[in-house]
Amino acid sequence: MTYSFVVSIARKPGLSDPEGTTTHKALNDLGFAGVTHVAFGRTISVSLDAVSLDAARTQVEAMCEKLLANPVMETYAIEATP
Amino acid sequence: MTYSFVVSIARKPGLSDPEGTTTHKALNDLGFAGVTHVAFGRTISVSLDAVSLDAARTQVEAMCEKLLANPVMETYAIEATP
Amino acid sequence: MTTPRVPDHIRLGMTDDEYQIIVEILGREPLDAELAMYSVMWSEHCSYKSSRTHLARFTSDQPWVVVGPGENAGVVDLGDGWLAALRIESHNHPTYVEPYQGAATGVGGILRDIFTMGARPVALWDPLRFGPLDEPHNRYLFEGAVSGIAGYGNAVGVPTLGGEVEFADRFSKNPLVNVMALGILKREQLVLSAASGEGNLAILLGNATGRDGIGGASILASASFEEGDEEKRPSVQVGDPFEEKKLIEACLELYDRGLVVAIQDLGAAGISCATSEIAGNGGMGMEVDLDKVHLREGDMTPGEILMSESQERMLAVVTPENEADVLAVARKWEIDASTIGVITRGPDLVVYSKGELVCEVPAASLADDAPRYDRPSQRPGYLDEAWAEEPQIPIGLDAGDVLRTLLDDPAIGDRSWIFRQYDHMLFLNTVIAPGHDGSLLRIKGTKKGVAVSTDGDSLRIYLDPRRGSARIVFESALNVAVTGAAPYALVDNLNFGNPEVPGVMWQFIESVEGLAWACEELDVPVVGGNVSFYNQTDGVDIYPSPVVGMLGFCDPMPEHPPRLDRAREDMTVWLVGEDARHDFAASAYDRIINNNLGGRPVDVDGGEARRVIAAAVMLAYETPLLHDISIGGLAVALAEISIISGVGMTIEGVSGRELFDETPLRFIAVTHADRLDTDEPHRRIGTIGGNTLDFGEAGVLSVAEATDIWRNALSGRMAGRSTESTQRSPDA
Amino acid sequence: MTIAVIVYPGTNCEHDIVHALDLAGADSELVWHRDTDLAGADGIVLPGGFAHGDYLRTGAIARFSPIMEAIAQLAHEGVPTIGVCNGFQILCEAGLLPGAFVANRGLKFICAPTHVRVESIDSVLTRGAYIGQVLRLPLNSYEGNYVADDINKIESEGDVTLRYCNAGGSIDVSANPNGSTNSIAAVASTSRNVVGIMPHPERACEEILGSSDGMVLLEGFIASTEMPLS
Ligand SMILES: Nc1ncnc2c1ncn2[C@@H]1O[C@H](COP(=O)(O)OP(=O)(O)O)[C@@H](O)[C@H]1O
Ligand SMILES: [Mg+2]
Repeated sequence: MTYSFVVSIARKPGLSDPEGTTTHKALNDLGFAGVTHVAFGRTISVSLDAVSLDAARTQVEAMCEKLLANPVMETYAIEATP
Repeated sequence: MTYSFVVSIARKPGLSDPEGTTTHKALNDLGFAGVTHVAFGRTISVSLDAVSLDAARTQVEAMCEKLLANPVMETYAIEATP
Repeated sequence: MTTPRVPDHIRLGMTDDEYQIIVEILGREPLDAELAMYSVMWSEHCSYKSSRTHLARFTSDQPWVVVGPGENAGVVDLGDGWLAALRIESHNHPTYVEPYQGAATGVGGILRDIFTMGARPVALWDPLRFGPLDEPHNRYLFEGAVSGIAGYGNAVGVPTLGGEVEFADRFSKNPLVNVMALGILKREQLVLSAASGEGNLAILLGNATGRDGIGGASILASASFEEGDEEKRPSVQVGDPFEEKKLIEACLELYDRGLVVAIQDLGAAGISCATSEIAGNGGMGMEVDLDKVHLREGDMTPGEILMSESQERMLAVVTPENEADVLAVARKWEIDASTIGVITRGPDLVVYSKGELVCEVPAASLADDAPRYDRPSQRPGYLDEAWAEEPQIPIGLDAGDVLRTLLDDPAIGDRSWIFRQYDHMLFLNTVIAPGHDGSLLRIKGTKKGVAVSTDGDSLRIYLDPRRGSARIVFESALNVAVTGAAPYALVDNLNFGNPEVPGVMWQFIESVEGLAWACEELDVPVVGGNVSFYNQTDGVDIYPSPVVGMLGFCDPMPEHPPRLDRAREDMTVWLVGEDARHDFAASAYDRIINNNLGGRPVDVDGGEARRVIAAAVMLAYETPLLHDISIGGLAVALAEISIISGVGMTIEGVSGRELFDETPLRFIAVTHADRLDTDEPHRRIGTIGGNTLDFGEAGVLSVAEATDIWRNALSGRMAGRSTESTQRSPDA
Repeated sequence: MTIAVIVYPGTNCEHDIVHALDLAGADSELVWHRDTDLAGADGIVLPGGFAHGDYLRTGAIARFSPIMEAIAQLAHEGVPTIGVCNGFQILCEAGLLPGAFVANRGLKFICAPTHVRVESIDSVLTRGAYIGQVLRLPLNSYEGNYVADDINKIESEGDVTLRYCNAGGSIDVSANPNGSTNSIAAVASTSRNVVGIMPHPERACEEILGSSDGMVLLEGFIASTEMPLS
């Protein structure tokens, strides 16, 4: 069976987020005055063959730990998609 | 009131995704043999002050059209977050 | 009522006559895939059908030319077995659609032209034309294009050593992105794109083939192919510099080990173009099996596979004995490779898909039998009116004030906002970096140096295509000469409007005439070029914008080539060249201060050009600082010296008018000595020192203020005010 | 004595490093990332470039190259190991150095000369320099903005080796080209034999290229391969 997931990766709070900061400023410049916070993140959609949803999720967790996220500066969340 | 949204931005189908392809290969090299597809996307979390949820959403839509997404290459979806 | 179906060839932009030629060649009606192939190969872009007749005007028979126009890149001899390969290309339309990817894929394409010849690409240049930066959308396009060039060039590992830029209204909806590349190789590494050897194999290297590309698209979506495919076909191509980097290294290893017979990059019309050209060039044929092509998406039609313009692909012809080694090299560099065809005695290109014949055409006919047009031309009406608008230049102008305004022009002020984003140091060859007149590279292991300058002058050329075009050749020659390099070879990129407009065709022909004449005067061969027509939006043609890339060569290279940061207290400032001749047509003064575009640029003398350029080359070996005078005239050139060296100067006996005059073929020398060793006319105009640009009666400006204005002209306009988009495509 | 210069797909400064090491009198050898053996290497350089296109995260994929195990082992044994630019990013991803990198403040690639001040001289890279020495070195990166979740520890243990400064040696925001935390330009491991540096010393190895300040660092590194840190 093929299972699909979306991994959402966010910058740890407190670490600098130049994309977020710059976009925040650009939005203000464009006249969106009420914006109070902007943060950038990434998503990685992964589909994989596995024997069960649980087995698939375990694998995706391993991918995140090993490769997809950097624990020094990022947190991640995994969500199964239909 | 402050409202928060997550804008999810995906590359239009058919476009090549070198990051996805390269990461796919890397996952295979790492022993995740069952991976069948990897695709990259971005998220932008935006918080803003507005008079109502609807007004806030309308603004975020305008931000996407004007700045956040690249209509030539990307599609976006807006989701309110608590 | 039913609307009559528009014939396929018309939808593909072909005329009935052109269709008839195809029928004659084949002796039958073309199959869909065949028609799509002819339509792209015979398009203006690929076949040069409107320009070919005129391009014959260029000469390239100098003995140091190894490969002239026609191949993927021109090649010249630098002595002792060293060769240089150079080429220029445009990526104008894709940049308007998506600036980052459009510009990025332009870089990728030009690099493939260089390493196709066996050369390692060592440097890039990027002539640009955009609309005025006070428009947010123009800033968005400009910012995107520059970061696309940076994103691709830096990551692929080829330094970008300069370029040039102009901003004008007519480029708002039709920006120009030209890219020039230089490669260096040893003679034994030279490879050409002519297949030989019946039974040899064609191997496709690099990226998987996807639905990228526009050419032939409409017919591929027609009934005989799958309905609805258009939806899936992206309008943008995404560059992958990483794939290209691996492809470069893999190809260079193939050449080093002598494993390829011929090689060709995949550009417009993808596999169909590359297979037909490589076979046709060698007078051979080829049999191709599309089932062997490695695909990005499984469900592609044969036509889509044939016509796909997926980036970062090469087609190599190899002997069967070497096939295994070639595939092993590909594996080592982690690129995909598949053997898709075999060379036949010809003359046909025969293509199968799932056992079915989809194409059988004489290989050479796609390239060689393209129609040629001698389109009507007529001197456009605007000229008389424009020439009558003589620039008005007051005698008593205040040079300080004028300079304040000119230095704030984004095409005159500091361009480092652009080139700081480009790796311009990789390979440790950059002796003169961007920010000077020409960039100078050393060739390691020799005493040789090569310099390049790219130049254009759209508005002056609009006022006089012939004189204006000749002048950009001389300007680029002088730009390389002040680094010590003598003009050696030239490539040109002819960006024009719609050639079916007689006025545009006239501009084109005049321009070619001017370029060709100037090159002959300097004995510089034109070793390659590119034509970009149909730069027209809403019925408005762009300003005629030929751009040249001049390669200069020196052996030995000066030990201390002149630099703009070498002015020191008490040095003497010289003006070299003939006296100013009141040249203000399309000058910065007239355009920016008077807000006028009129008058006629002065003519230039070939003999004078030769002498001045030779004098600059001579002086470059013994002078700390040389700087050619171009946009903004003497005043801007002097200000640049003061700003970059961080020291003022006192200038005497130069009138305000003369300070802003743009009479060509003049340059500044700054020396320790009180004499200048040259036979060219020269006069002492001042002394370095203090902290002002002191023009005597003509005016004064502090170096600090000049510096501030100059540094912010471009960066200030781009900083924080470019609010349309900040998204970044994958890069660096 | 040989210095191993590691080449990943996408690396592009390997020949420049070899050239500079050669000028400084050291032998070096290119080692492909699929190799697994570094026997006999007296020093290791991870050069700049765009390993694996810098896709996913800069250095993230390179960290899993087959050669990395050998690098980690030698690094633990004390073999002098430096990463320049992308090499620094890889060493961080591999956990051989603390911290990580994000995009430059300003979201622009920067290729320009910068000044750095020497903060410590107990590392294999800075042993030939003096504290407070100002060097002019070219920077060339998009993700040169150093971050760490344990920045205080890095500071208190004296791991910071170089900081961006102005030409006179003072450190302030305007002299920080990319927003790097505490203006950090180079960091050393606790054992001081592994050092990452964001600017390119090899691009400042000859006067004709504008500066030879990088030689102080490369010569110190070469000396370390001959004579261990005391
Ligand atoms: N688009 C660009 N990309 C890179 N460098 C540029 C660009 N435009 C200008 N430059 C650099 O800025 C400097 C000044 O350019 P320019 O005024 O056009 O020179 P010149 O007048 O001597 O031909 C040159 O070194 C040039 O290479
Ligand atoms: Mg010049």
